[in-house]
Amino acid sequence: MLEIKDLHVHYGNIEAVRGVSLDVEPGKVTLVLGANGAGKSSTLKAVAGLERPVQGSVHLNGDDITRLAPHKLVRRGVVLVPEGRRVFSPLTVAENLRLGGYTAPKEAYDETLARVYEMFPILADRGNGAAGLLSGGEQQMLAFGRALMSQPKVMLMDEPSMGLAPVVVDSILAKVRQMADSGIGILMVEQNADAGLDVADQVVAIARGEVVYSGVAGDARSHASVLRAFLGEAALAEQ
Amino acid sequence: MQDLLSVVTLGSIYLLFALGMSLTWGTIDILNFGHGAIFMFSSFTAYLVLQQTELGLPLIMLIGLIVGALMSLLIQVLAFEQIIKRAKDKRAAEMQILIGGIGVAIIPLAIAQHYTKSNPFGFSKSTFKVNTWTMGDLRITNIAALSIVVAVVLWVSAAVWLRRSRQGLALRSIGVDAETAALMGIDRRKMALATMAVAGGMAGLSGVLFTFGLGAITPESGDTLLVKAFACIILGGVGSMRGVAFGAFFLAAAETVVLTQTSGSWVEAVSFGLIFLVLLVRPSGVFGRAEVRRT
Amino acid sequence: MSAQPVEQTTTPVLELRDLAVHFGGVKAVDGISMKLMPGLIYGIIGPNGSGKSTLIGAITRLTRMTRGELLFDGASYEHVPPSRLAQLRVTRTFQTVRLLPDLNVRANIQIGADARTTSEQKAGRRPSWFERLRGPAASPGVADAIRRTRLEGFESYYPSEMSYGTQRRVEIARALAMDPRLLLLDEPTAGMNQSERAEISGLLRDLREEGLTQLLVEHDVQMMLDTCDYVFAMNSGQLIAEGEPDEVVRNPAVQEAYLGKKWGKDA
Amino acid sequence: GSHAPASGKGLPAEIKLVSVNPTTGVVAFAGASANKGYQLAVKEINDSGLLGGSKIKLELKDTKSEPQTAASALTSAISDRDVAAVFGSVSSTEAVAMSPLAQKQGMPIVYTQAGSHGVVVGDYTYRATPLMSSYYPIISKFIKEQGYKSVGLMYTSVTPTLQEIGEKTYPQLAENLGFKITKSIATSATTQDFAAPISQLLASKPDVVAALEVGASNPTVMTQLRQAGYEGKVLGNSGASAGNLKPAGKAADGMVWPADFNFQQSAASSQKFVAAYRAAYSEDPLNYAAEAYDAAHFLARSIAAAGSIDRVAIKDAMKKEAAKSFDGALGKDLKWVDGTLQVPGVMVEYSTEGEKLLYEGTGQ
Amino acid sequence: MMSFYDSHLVLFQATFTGLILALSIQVPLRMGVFSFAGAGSYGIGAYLAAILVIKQDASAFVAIGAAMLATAVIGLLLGLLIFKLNGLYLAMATVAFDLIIGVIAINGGKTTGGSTGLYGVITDFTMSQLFTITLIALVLVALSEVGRTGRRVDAVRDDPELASSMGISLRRYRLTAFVVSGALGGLAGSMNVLVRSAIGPLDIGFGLIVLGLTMIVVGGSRSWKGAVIGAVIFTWLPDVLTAIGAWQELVYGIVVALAAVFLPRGIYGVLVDLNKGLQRRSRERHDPPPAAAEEAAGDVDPTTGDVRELALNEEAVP
Ligand SMILES: Nc1ncnc2c1ncn2[C@@H]1O[C@H](COP(=O)(O)OP(=O)(O)OP(=O)(O)O)[C@@H](O)[C@H]1O
Ligand SMILES: Nc1ncnc2c1ncn2[C@@H]1O[C@H](COP(=O)(O)OP(=O)(O)OP(=O)(O)O)[C@@H](O)[C@H]1O
Ligand SMILES: [Mg+2]
Ligand SMILES: [Mg+2]
Repeated sequence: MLEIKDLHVHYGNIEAVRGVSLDVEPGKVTLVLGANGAGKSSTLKAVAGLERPVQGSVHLNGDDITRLAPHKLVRRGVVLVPEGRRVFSPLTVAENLRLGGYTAPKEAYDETLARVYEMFPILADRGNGAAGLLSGGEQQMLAFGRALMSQPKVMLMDEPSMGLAPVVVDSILAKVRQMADSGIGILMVEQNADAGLDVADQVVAIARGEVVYSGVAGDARSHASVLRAFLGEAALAEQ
Repeated sequence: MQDLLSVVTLGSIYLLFALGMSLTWGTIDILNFGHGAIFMFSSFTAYLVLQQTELGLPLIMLIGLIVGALMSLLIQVLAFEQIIKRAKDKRAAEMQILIGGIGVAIIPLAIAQHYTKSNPFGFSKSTFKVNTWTMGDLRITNIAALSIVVAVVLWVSAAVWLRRSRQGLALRSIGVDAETAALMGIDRRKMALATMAVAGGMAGLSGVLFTFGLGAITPESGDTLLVKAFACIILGGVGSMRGVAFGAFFLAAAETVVLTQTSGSWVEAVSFGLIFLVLLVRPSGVFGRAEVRRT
Repeated sequence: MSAQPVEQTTTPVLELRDLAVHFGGVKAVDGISMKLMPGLIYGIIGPNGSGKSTLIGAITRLTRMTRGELLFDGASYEHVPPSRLAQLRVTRTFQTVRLLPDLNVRANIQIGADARTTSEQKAGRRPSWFERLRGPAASPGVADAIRRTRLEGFESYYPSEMSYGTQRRVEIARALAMDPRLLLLDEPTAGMNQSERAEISGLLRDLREEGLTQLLVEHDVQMMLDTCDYVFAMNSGQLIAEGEPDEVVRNPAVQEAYLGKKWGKDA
Repeated sequence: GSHAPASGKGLPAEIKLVSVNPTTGVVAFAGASANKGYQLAVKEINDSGLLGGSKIKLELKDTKSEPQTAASALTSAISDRDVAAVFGSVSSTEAVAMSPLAQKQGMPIVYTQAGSHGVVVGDYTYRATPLMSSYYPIISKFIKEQGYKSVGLMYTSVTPTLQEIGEKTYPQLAENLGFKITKSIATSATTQDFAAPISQLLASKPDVVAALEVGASNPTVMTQLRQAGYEGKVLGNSGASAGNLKPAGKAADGMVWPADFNFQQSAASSQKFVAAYRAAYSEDPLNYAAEAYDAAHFLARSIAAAGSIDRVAIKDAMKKEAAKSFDGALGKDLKWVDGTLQVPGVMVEYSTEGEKLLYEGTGQ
Repeated sequence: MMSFYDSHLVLFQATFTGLILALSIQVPLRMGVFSFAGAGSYGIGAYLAAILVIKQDASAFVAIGAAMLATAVIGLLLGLLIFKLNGLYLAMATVAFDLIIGVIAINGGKTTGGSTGLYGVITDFTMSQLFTITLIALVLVALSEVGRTGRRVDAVRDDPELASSMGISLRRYRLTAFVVSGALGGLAGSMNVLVRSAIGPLDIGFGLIVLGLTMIVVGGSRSWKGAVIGAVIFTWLPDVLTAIGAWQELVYGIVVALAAVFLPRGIYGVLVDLNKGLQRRSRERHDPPPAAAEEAAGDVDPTTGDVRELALNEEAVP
């Protein structure tokens, strides 16, 4: 279980995250919602070790992992799918996937790879092509597939569905659910709140770096403020 | 024939020197302009040690290797790591590293110049004697043969390791995007240090072999080689192991041909002119891959 | 919503005839023809990798096309360099945010306005060399673009200090500052939430009222339905359907290739 | 204080001279050695009372082997009215940068070594070192004695001096002595490995090899010549002296070259200098020191004759002084021709034990 | 007593010519063109001016003008050949160009004076002329850094593709970079030979590239101010360091390395960052926090202004 307590992230004198606390439980999907600039990505980056939080703590199964270097966190099973894809452009698609599995145990490697290819056949087709030449959505698939390769225990995902066609969003979110069901803890930032809520267990809404709502996913849908803030007026009308 | 042998010998020295530079540049994106100083100073250290005691070839090579690796590590920790930590973006870091390397290189150079008063130094005190083997018309010294073997072995192992091994791949990913590489679980610092050490070791080794082969070098020898190595790597295509070997032997051949067939004072004009022409035809070097870009 | 006025006598703003872009074996765009009439919003949907971004790249001449014809206002321009397109006031946003890291938000947007001044110069008065060097002191277009994309307060921020979604707004603002006649938008709202998208959609519709022709690529079907007058659906580099948005969404081929369960079951 | 005349002749108590020479950088070895010669001479002059009660104060300025620094140091010396004259740099490139300044602004300057054109450009500029091409022909005797009928020639085009020897002096010698140049190869500044040109040279089967390379390249040339199987003598140049050949060890034995000075040369005035030098520094003097020593004495005599530190007066005195011949460290009966000193020269052979004097030139 | 100015005249001169040389590298670099051709142009300019003065008795201005014209044209031709190259590949091609110029100088026989070079280039070129010309060049370069041109140059460097879609002709800008760099290099070289009166192959070697690059990187490569700072530092530093004596080179190296390490964007960059920091601070004091704008975008209930309150109210769904 990943526990984030009173996390603060500052960039110079910009306070991007101001005391965020939330839990990620194995087998559960925690969905983070929030407007542009609310501090979602900053929270995830701080957990993954890419930004140093100025205050607060992160615990993994009771161990303090605050401010641990990113590569050490990966070895403990905490993996981040970063915002904006960040594939290794000049390397081939296959090499990107191999890097995803850099720390993973070798036994399950081939099996995982096969599953990734099954999920995104285009990645198999383009295995020897440079990752940077893929289309935006294909790169997003690669980023997701790459994270799967590491066989994580806790997965942090920053907008995994960005730029993906609706069918693919469905399959990715289904996969997320499936992973959660297999015991992985998932912390997911997702702007496509509507689809995200379908697979989430917990919902946390962040505004201006603070948690403004947190509750069970089912309740969130029936909560007017959340609806209005993150699903738009249309969602209210629909109800 | 004898000329061909000269080309191979000279080319393998260029290769040995350029290999380390190419390794750090092509993988972790560090174009180390202190490489020439490492080369020279390793040899210089061996020379200083030889003033105290007599040593054979293996020990001298070991000294070169260790001093080179240590210097390279030191530069990485004290200069390059700090630059990367502070730089705003990758391109700015590249420039700073370039200049930082040039600055750092002045330090060992000044020390060596101070002690030698810029006179050449060599290993005449070594117990190892350079012999010449004759096969028919061909003559080759044992040290030239050794240089060729060392260069080829190191080159092949570096190339294979980079292409095939897990760490090789990890190393290349660091050069592309160090932060994301860390997110893959790669310890970028350790990998970078290891690479720098290996590259420095190669520079040190080539310094020692080069000094043996020529009888003597001067403190400024490293600088001359630096420009040539830069040319070799660019010519072959940055990041390509085949490329650096091609570049090294191409340059050696061009120089030898010019030096022996025409007036030697045109050597640079012709060899760099050739490089210029090759670049017009292959803008990313002979074996280099074009930058991956799309809209 | 108005249907595609096929037999209209007005010349289309943009016309593509049998456009193709191949990368070695990959046929990213493979024979596409379309006409964009003035003052309408056109949408393109299609699975990932179906060639949407490549199509926009070809239209803006940044991607080399393999064959076909491009016409703007009835004049063909397939040999015009990309930089000259700005003079025709064709502009675009990019799928991945492209802001200049060393310029603040205002200056980044001003880049767009700068392009406009060149096109105005071509049209008429020759400015003094000093004016050309300095550019207009403060373009009204910039303030307007900032207001419309709700970037007030961010003017002096640098791209690295802003969140992803905010950066996307700057991308849109820069395009608006050029005062375009044809605007091509490649997933402008990726990384924004529903209400933010609705807002951008509103902005695009306002622009249409002002007569701006737009070509919009988006994966958010709801937004396409709300925004577009006419939608093209692509798959594997080819058009598989076109028509009014709800019509296209109901097309079985589109549903299978592209739409997920939500839209699929609506049909 | 220092302006008060110490003697009736109008000389100040302290006469300021500046040596603008490289003591760091690539030509530091020559500059440093020259400075030793200047210091030795200044001490002698001050002790001798040549300048009455006045004493020379020598200031050393490092050029770092850079022309610009050299020019800069000279400018500041020129603008210091207390400076009577300057000892110019041993390096040609630096000297060429200094001469126009000295000439234009009227600063008496005496160089050593700097053997290119553009150094002696007018009546303020002198060079107390013969051009190598002027004494190099004493090698003729050696070539004749050894009976060489053909020479394989390798020279660098980097320094004007060696380029001239390679391109003018040797062809001239070949014509005069009737030997053949089997092959003539130019090398460049960045040539570090001489294996290829050497194998070409040897392939042309000359009786003897001539290698005219800059100082630091000499050990490599000797090493690689021996590796290529060449056992004979090598005709070189004085750049090989000053310990440059040491790293080549035994391989360097048998290199011979004409020099303007060798500490074993017989002239009494030379031996007097060598003794003084040994006493001062406990080592044998190099040619740079000898040249500097003669330059300093020449300048001191001129200042004494001028009887003032007025630069124009010194210039005029130098002109008169240069019309006379003198005995100095470089030999006896030395003459100036067009502002450059002429010497008979000596022939030297290197061996691991030390440099051996083969014979001395007789002058023209 | 000698005046400081007189005794350091050479350094003042070197500061100006060094500055122009640095600019000849800075201008293309700022456009993302990694060209060191300025150093080669410096050589061409210097030799050409020297030849004109010695052989044709040309006046200083004619020599400078002719040198600049020639190097600008050569810059254009070189640019036409290689403007498609990128990054360090381009750098290599221009280094090759520079080295070839050096070799030509050595092998030019009488025309270039071989390894001796040319000397006795004496004209009536004065310090105030040198100063004026440098100032004019500097102002022109400075103007290219502000306003529209400045932004466009930034765009060409940071994102060529974006630039061309914003109506900027890459080809034109890059070629201009070559021409301007050539002209500046030629200017620096010709002025240098006029004040120094001599030029040789060793004066135009690889060292020029290193010097120019060090000046702009340590000074700050994005602004002419950086080049000025760099030119002053690296012209005067060696002179200051002579005081140290034997180890001055060592200290020089340490200074360069420290500057590279601790001043990520040059000395000028540090000043800019300080300024940005101040801006940010004042921004936070005076402007409404931008988060407010975002909040509006996030559609917060206008009556309460805060999502949290709504959440606490457990407002029922209508
Ligand atoms: N490197 C940085 N330097 C300065 N400020 C930053 C930096 N990164 C983020 N910020 C600021 O921190 C705040 C939070 O940014 P963050 O990226 O976490 O937002 P977000 O919730 O992920 O938004 P989005 O949905 O747009 O991705 C924003 O106001 C942004 O301007
Ligand atoms: N330069 C290139 N070289 C090789 N293949 C390319 C190149 N550019 C695009 N492709 C391929 O062409 C196809 C179309 O890409 P494009 O980016 O146009 O897709 P898209 O429709 O925009 O997808 P997405 O919705 O994911 O952004 C993809 O399969 C992509 O991998
Ligand atoms: Mg974010
Ligand atoms: Mg796309």
